[in-house]
Amino acid sequence: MITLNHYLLLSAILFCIGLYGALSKRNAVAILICIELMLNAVNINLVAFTKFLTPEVLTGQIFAIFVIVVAACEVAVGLAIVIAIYRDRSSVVVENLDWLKW
Amino acid sequence: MDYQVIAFWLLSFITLGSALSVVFFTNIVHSALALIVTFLGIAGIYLTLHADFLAAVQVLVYAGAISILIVFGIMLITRGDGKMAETNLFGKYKYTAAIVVTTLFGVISYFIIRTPWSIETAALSENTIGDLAEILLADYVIPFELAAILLTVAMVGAIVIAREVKNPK
Amino acid sequence: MSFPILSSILLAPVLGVLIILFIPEKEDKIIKIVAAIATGITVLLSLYAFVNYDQSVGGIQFVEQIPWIDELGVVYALGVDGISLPLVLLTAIVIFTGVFASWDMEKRAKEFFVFLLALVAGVFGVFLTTDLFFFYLFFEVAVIPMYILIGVWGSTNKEYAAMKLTLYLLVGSAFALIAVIGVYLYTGLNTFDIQTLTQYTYDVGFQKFAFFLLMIGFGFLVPMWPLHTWSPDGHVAAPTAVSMLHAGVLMKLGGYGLVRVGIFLFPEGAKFWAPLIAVLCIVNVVYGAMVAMAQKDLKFVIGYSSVSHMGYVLLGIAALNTLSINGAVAQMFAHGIMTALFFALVGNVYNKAHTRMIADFGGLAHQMPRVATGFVIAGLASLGLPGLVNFVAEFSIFVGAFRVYQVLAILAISGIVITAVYVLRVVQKVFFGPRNPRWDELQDAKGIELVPIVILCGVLIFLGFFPSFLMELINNGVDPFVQEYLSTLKIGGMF
Amino acid sequence: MIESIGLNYIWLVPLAPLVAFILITFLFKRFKMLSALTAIFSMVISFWLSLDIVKTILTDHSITMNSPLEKAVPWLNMNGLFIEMGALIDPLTAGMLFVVTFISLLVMVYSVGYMHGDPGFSRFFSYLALFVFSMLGLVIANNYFQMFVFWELVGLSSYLLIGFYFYKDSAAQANKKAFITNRVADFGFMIGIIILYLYFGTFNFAELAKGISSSSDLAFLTLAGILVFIGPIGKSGQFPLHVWLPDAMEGPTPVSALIHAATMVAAGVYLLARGFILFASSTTAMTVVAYLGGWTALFAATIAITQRDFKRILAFSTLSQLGYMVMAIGVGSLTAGMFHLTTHAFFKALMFLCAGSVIHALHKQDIFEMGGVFKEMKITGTCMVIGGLAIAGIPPFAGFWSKDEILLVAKENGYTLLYVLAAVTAFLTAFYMFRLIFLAFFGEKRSDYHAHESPWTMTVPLMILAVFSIFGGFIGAPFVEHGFASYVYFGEPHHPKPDIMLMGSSTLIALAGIFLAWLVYIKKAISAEKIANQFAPIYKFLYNKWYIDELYQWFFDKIVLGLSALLNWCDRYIVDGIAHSIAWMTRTIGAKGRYVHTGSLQTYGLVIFAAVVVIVLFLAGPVVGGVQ
Repeated sequence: MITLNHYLLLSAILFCIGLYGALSKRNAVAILICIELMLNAVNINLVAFTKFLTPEVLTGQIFAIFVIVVAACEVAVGLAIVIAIYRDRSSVVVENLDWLKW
Repeated sequence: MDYQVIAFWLLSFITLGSALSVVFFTNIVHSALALIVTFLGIAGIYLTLHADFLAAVQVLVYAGAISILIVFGIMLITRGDGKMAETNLFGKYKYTAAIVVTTLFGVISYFIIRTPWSIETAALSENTIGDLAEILLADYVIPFELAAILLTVAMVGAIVIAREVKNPK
Repeated sequence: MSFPILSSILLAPVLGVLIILFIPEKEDKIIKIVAAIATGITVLLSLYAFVNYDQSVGGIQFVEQIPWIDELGVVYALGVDGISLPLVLLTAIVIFTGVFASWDMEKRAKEFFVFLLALVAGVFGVFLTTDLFFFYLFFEVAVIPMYILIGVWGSTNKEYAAMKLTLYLLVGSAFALIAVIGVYLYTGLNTFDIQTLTQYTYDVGFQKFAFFLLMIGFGFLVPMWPLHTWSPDGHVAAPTAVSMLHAGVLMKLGGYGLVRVGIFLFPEGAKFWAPLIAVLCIVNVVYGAMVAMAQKDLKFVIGYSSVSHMGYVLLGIAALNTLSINGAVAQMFAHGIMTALFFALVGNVYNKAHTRMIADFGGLAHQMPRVATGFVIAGLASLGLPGLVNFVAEFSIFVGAFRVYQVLAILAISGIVITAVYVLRVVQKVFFGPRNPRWDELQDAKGIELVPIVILCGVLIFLGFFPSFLMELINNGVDPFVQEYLSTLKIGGMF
Repeated sequence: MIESIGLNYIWLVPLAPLVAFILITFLFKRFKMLSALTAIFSMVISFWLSLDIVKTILTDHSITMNSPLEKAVPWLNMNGLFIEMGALIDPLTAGMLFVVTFISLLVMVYSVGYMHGDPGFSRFFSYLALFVFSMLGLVIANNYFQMFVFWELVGLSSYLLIGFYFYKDSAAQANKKAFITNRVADFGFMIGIIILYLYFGTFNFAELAKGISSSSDLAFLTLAGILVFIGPIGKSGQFPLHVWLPDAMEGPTPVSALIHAATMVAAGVYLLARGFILFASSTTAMTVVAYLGGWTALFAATIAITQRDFKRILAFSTLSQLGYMVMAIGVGSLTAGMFHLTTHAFFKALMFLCAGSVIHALHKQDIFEMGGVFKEMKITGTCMVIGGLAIAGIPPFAGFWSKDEILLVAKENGYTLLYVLAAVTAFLTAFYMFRLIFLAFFGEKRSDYHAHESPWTMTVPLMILAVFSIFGGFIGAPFVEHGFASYVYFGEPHHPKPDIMLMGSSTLIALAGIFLAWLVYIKKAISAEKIANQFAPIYKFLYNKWYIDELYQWFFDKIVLGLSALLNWCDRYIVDGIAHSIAWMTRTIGAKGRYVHTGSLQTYGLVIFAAVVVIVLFLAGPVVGGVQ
């Protein structure tokens, strides 16, 4: 029997993979991709909660839809920023993008 | 073993495997392709959770639109200098991040397991689209509209940011 | 509800700001006239309130209350009593004369008057409100324009002075804020109304703690030694009108806060800490006066003299009896008028001579007899000459303080000797002596420049001869409280 | 109730000059003669009212020292401080009113001539009016507070008038010095009246007198008495706060006559008389007063014999005479002190006005540059001689009677040392005064000058004062029935028996002084230079006024200014230094701490999530260990 815990652990693993990628990759686009992974992990959580905890109200799914919307926006803007940075610096290696300091 | 169990394990395996590939591939294009697989796997997971509409959305938006967007992005920012295999390397936090993430996972899973969830056994309706539509267009109509505005804003914003600066002065 | 006098006092400068915002920059004459009218209205209204305050009834009058944030119990509450009314009048007079003293302001005149009026609205708010929340809010409103006014329109090291002043005042207000929040949570009455909070009985330990915070917080403002160094620097750097307002009124916020919030809410705490204040204020008086003697810049002399004079206010507060607190409030009023006069005169000289160094001057009474007369009057007020209102205030403080701290009172009285020394030295070096041809070009004050000099001298002399107008009003505000809360307690506990 | 215009309109006495002051300052400044006339007219009013008061007191015996008439209005009423402004009328007040208004009137008339052509003519009269207002307010005061207020105001007028020639550096220095010295004294005076108020709960003289007579706290009364006495030490130029008075001669000469000889400086003596019961209640306080007065008398006289400046000699002589008065009060005779105050006011004002007349004509002040002035200025010279005879104490001139009475009471009350001091002083006084007269008015011209007699506005007051200097003493002479002593007294009227021996000896002493001066400066039997050379250290010591000014100057320059510079340094570098070092610490922490901000997104993310882990573990600690 597949329980809620299974889904939650799946989502946790996926989230951690995404987080690991976001924290360790050098390519800005790769980081964006990994953030998408994390958002998807969250969505799995939400949907699983709907199924197991509140089957009569679909709030979790609604949330997931909004997350998807926001994720779409985020990717669009994020990529735009990455492109702008690339145009300026000819590089998207995040370790070099440290002009925010001091 | 019913089909659900098999489907879950299979889909989990696909999703996590491709997710790991996303992270560990050193070619950014490969990573992007693996990402599509992950998205599709997640869509499958949704189906096991009776979220048919969401699964469809997942396929359309993520596997379809966002992946394409990302691939386009990669195309725009990657130099064609033949070193594609080095476009997606790890940075200096390869090991540190691994430790942090593993600990985090330990913490999360500990709490997941310890939490006594109050499971509702009632079944979801077979077709969620109708129910979703009712909620989305009644209770959540304002957030819904706001989401539309957000999308527009994001689109305009993306165009403004990404547009080539004609005259730097 | 009758005509909202106090709200009108508060809003007149705000209205002035709004009108000035819509006047084009180059119409600076009109801007100044608007500012003068706005502040003139406050003078008239506060005079009206001053005259119509019913002393036989006493207490807080002209009350206006509008609930503001129900959840927190914040009420927009205005009202004046014998303590705040003189200070409201003081503020009105000082700002009104200050506008005239900055009549020749040409650099960004529009912004200058906008900030000046915003500042004064904050100051009025502090004196007018009877709600602790608004008290704090208005206080902060007053600080920020001050920073900009000094930083932009100042002279001599202005950025440093502006920064120093703002940081000191904000640190001070942070202490006060802790106390305010502490009181709110401690009482749990869900109100910031000072009257209500006054009647609450606090635990002695809490009183000591809260009064200590307020003492430090308001001590920054007063300024109490050794928290005083922002004030001479600030005075010196600020443009004339701001110096007037700053030394004349802003420093009084500290004394007022200490009386209205500190002593009224925490009489036991005040008793406990009073000896410390008394000792520090003697340092203020004597040390401030001695340091003033060593200054070479006219404005620094006045700046340190303010430190010295505010020491008397603290002494009055520390002695905790009716007479001494009366004296302290009166001294705040008197010092405000006197120091505003000083700064108006020095500003006048500086505008024309472009120097303030005492050594550069000499025999200025030949070229500027009116300024010299004004300066002598201000100087005499400063050294506490009878016939000027400062004397009555200081004398009350001395008599009141002598009951409690004999030795300290004697030291404080010695301050009047030292004050005489440095004031007369300055007068002699700047205004007396042979004619100095270098300054033959200087024009004496005339026309509109005379307005502040005449008004301020007039107030000093009038109230000096008829102090009962002022003192009996103050007594009316202070005495009932002292009778109820302070008379039965004994000072001390610290030493 | 006695019907008398003077008593009913007593408030007008000080207010008339105040009104004149206001009118001159705000309206008549441009019209010189109008200003002078306004001031003089106001003085005439005050003088006439004062005369009426004196007349009432002389004819109607219901107002005596022990049953004064008091009028007062509340001025300030707070919890813990009740102050009245009022008038206390008794023979003491009346006499003082008469002296002040009379001499003020004469000096004002004189000034019309003396100040003629001065650009500050109107200003001068407005200041004079202000002074007279303050002085009269002081005289009629019925309480210590009012006395203190006007005490300070006369100080202010004195400040303004000494600095009248503010363009002279010396004048600007002198008025500062005068004010500050008086401030030091007022410091003590103020503490004195504050402790009196706190002890007895009133400032009122009559109520205080009641309280003091029933009080037995001798230590307190002594302390209060001495503190209050510090006031007169400053105002009446007693040692060691006498230094301002000689310098005050920088003011115009009529001012010196009015303020720094006849009236204001005598205010200290008046205060001692007014508050006599306080001093009388403590033997210690009285002894201090008496010896300080006696010492000042001698001390100032020793300086006077070496000075060269016409006005300064007179100033030191004023100090010396004030010492007499204070001593008289100290030995217990209010009558003698006030009597001497009155006669001194006449003859000293006379001498100063003579000095003014001479200076006006010669534009010189050094007596060694004069000589033979008598030939050109007969009236002035005669008046000066009359004044000299009066101060030296030659009968029947005014000074003789009053000085004699002081000597008499000193001897009677057993102060032998003081008696000797006073006698020596009398000898010195006669000597230096006639040294002045002989050097300035007689002998040959010692420098080039053109003298001429002064205009009538100046000589008429001189002649009037000369008459008073001759006959003024008879009001208190021992053979006069119902004289001064039967009106102005403390407790019971006391008529000292005339002592012929004493009178004779003091006359002899005075004559000896005059004779010595004649020998040295006219006959030149004894060479002054030779003596000066022989006793060079002493001469220099005296000439430099015992180096007291230098001592004060040193104290001020080195100690006070040094301390102030030191404190200023402390303020800049220690108090501010601490503030700056706090700022420096903050800035340094910030400067070092900013390296934490690498700017790398991933570092931040890593830290955030690591922190999340730590915080969760930290918070979850109890839950993990405990029950679910």
